[in-house]
Amino acid sequence: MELLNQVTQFVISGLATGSIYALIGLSFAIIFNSTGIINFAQGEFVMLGGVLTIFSLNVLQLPLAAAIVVAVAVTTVIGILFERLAIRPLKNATPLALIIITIGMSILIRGVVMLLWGKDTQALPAFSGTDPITVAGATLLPQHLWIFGVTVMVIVGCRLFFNHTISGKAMRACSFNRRAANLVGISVGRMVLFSFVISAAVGSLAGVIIAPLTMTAYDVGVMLGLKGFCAAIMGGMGSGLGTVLGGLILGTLESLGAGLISSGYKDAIAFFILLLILFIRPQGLFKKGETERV
Amino acid sequence: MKKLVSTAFASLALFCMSTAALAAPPIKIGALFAVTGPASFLGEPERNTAQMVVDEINKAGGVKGRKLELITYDTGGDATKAVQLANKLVKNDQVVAIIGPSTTGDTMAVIPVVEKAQVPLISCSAGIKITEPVKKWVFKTAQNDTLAVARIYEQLKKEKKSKVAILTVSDSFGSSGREQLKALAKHFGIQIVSDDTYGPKDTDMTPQLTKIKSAKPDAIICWGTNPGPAVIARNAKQLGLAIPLYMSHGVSSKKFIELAGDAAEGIRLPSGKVLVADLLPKSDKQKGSLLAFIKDYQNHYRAEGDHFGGHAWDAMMLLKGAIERGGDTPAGIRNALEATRNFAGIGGVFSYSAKDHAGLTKDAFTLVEVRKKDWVLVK
Amino acid sequence: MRSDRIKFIVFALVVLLLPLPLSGGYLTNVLIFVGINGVLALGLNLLLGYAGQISLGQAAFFGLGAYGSGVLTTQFGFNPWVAMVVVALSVAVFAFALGFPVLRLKGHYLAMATLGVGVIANIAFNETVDLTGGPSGLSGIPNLAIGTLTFDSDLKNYYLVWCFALGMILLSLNLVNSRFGRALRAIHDSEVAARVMGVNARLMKVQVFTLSAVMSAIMGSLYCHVMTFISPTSFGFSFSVEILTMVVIGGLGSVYGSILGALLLTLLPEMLRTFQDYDIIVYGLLLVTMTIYMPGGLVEGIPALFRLIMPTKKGTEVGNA
Amino acid sequence: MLSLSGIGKRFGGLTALDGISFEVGKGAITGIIGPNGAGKTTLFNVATGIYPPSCGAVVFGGKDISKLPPEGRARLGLVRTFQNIELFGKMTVLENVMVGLHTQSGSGLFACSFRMPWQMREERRIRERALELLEFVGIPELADVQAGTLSFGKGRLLEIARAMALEPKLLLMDEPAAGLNSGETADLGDLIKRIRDLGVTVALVEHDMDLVMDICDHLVVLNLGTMLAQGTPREIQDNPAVITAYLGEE
Repeated sequence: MELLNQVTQFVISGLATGSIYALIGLSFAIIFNSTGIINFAQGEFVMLGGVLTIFSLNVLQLPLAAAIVVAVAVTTVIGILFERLAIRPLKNATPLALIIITIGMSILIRGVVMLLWGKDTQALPAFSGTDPITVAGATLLPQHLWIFGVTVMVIVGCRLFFNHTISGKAMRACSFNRRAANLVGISVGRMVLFSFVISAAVGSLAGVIIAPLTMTAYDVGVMLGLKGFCAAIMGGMGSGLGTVLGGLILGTLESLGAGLISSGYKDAIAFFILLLILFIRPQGLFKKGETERV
Repeated sequence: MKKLVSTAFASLALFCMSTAALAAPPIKIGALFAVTGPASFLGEPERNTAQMVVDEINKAGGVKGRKLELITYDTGGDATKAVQLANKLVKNDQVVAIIGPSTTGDTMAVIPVVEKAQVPLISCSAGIKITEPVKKWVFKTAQNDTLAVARIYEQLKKEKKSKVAILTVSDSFGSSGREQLKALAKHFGIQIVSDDTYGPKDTDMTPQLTKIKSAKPDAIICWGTNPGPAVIARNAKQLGLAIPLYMSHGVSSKKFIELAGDAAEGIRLPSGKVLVADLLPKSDKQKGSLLAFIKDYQNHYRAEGDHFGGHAWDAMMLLKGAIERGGDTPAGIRNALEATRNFAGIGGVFSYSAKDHAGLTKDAFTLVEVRKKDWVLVK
Repeated sequence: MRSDRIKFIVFALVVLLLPLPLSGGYLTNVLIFVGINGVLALGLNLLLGYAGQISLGQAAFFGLGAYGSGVLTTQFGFNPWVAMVVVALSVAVFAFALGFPVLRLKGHYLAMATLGVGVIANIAFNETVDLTGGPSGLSGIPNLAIGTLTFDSDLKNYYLVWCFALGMILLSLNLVNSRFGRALRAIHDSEVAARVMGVNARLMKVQVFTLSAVMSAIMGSLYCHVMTFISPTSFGFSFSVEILTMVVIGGLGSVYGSILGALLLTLLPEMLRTFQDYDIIVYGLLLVTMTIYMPGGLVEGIPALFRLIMPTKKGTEVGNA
Repeated sequence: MLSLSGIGKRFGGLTALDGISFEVGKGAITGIIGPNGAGKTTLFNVATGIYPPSCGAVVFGGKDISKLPPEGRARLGLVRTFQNIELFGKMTVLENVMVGLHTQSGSGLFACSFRMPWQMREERRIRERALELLEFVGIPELADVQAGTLSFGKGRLLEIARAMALEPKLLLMDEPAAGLNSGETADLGDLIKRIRDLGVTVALVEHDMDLVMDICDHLVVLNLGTMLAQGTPREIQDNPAVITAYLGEE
């Protein structure tokens, strides 16, 4: 009974952390799908969301809701600048060059934030208090419900956008075949920009809602970005349910690993299982195999 | 061409002589701090403090009429860089002494460099390995983790609590704490019923705490630096843990209370006296130094001087004393440092000797508790 | 062929004479690390620039070499040279076995898997406290020695490291201009066509992966004996990324490019120190602008820059006409 | 030489090949023809091991090679060229042929990096052999040109030289005349005949009927993934099914 209670807590905690990874994973997948870029600066969008909210709240003295809007909006603008200044000038860039560029941008963004707001960790007050909620013998915080809620909202939003709007369909078309998309009159450049906008918005939103739980500082983006990347890979780099499941699995694995096996090795356990998954299913957990055309 | 070179040399020599005539050249002191990177919470206040102390000393006319020049480099908490920069200080800048580095890892990495170059080093990091065994040229100001651990265990013993769970961060600060927690447990009759770690960037520690809960300890001791312990405090509250929670001196600043919020209430930790300087009795030897440090820091940086900045304050002041007594050569400074007795600084009262280059006793720590978002002394 | 040899000899002479004007100063020390980083970048370049396979876990093999040598010499009393050989062989076996499942993956999946290997290795360095000293590091590692000659000064270590580096550069140059190197480049261009030409692509990829791992491990061994202290933070994900950056900035598929990249990225923090706290921003900016304006890396970018600054006579004549 | 029996290949729900069986006779030139989408290239991909067949067996020189990877088949002497020319564009023309000589040499990682004497000898030998092969196809002057800059016609010749480097027993050519002008096509026909005269069996997929009729000894006709007919060019020309399904289109 004791063990069962414990495991429930592990799973619930894992799902909560996992949905954070899922959200970040989604923002990875959105850019990857329309551009083929693995954006190593994705974690910085997440960091910006948190840091900018705290700045708007504490320094600009805005109410919480307005602070969040400001933070997401500013991050989105940074996403646009990012695409215009660092991605667009490259013609025929190799994926590797793009990786290095995004690494450079991530260092740059981190550096600017560090100089502007210092290195201290800061906390955002919880949206709806900190009184724990008991679920099946395990406890959760109200903030976790916000995270679950926003994750579901973003998935539904993405699904509606990509399946039912012209822009969304155009972006999907780009991900299948850029040249063909261009031929039928889709401006690929604009779709790339669009993907950065959406991805920056989703990433920063993730940063905002997790800041009350995990706190934030100029350097939180690296680790969160890495975990989000894992989630996206596990889900086969799709911008849908696969990535979300990938994130939830990663979170749960970590939590179970920490609780039942060894807290020191929990990340190693998660990565080990990830490797096994990749070895058995090289195209990710939730993607059908493809035959290479010659 | 030849003529040009010789004229240049002559004028250079003349220039040197003339400046020497005007004033003695400043005494160069090197500093290595992890101003950026994961240990920047140590490096930044340390650098600020060291610069502040040097400015104050120079304003007051320097040491024996000579100004001090502080050359600070940022190691980023990276051992490779620390070694390169220590070499730079010794070989290019030709400093007479080095203060720092901020972390035990960086310090251990640069020890071979300073030992070989025969330049005294006053480390601002806590690891016990730094001064045990004693190295001829290496001193330190940060209190040994052993002392902090002993302070907590003493209190537990007094309250007749014997079963503890430890939760330490998996970096050099946490692992050093974990080592000492385990090593000293027997001596104090403490039994460690659960031994867990967490990563420095982890965002949720409920799995570890859930596991700890089932081990039913009398107290939980957490060894880490911000933000981990704040997350743990919040997670403990979320899980409704009614077990006393002890933190390390790694979070002994107001920042921790700010981050942990309500969850910080009732948490205890060993701290240097800087946190509770105004609560100290007048008889306390350190009170003067503490108040001076806090006032200066407030004036310079409009921020609260902390415990870590204190390490650099102690290092600079010890160095100043050594230069006054031993002169401006590395060997002279080293010998004078080793002869330092009863220097009341921020971290404690230092008495170095040939057998002890750490110089502190466990009185360096006081146990404090968070009550109503402020610190109170635990009696 | 001959010009390649002359190029190498000139390079080797520069390397061997370079410390003389520096007279054992601090730059000598930095150049030791340029040598180590250069070989690490070279190893990755063989894998990435020639065979076209990415790895984000190079720091793991570097760390295995360092910890292998460090632990064997301090805890088990091995002779450092014996330890180096034992470690290099063990890493070879490990990388070879690991290579088969890992190199079946492609593109970002391969990136992820190698990253995972790196993370797991780093956690292992951290957690096996009894062996490695954990996060507080492993100290007291002896210097290397030949007879009575102990490599305990910067100058001696410079020559030690660069002798290894020059040897590995020479071997790499031989390799890329041989049957093996041609097959690797063929795999990079078109794996299907290479296989149809009878190239066992999978085996060759695993072999070059192993080679790059062994090169990294040997550098790790040297690193630990030069530093005499190691801690896990030196072998993390960020260092893997730094090696990757050296390769790309230097020039993919160029042996000397890797050394140039390592030189630039190792010296850059030194040069940027004048910017003080702003160095991180300048560093990021440089990375971005260099990738945008020098897509072929330094090996192609520097000559292009020269042509831009000093246009050839022909160019001006045409301009006048 | 090469015998296909009951080859089937499906991509998802699409059946690209359905029960193809035929033999490629030793020493002859076999032509495989059929309209677009007949499955000719897919058949080559299955025969050379790029795709595994969904069913059926590939037997080469009396040995079942269905499970062998492409490099293994190449080593046995089953070599191909590609419809779109798959050259190693960043390498020189000579180096491309030298990659083709991969199976004719054996120096490994160790020998190559230490420049062992036997490796140096071998390197010289394959360099000379590669030049001979360039001579054979008639482009020796292009040896040091980067392969990616070649014209389509020259690229085709290089691809053939590279394939010949493997000393094939059977050479499969996927639309060798595609993209060539009539003069180049005529030269290609001669080249293929010269290859046959060296004792190499040739099978080609081709749309250029003049070329096919000129050089092939035997024809196989595919349509919509099934085999329609096979026989001598004359027989095929007279086959009513073929005329309606294929030649009739033109």
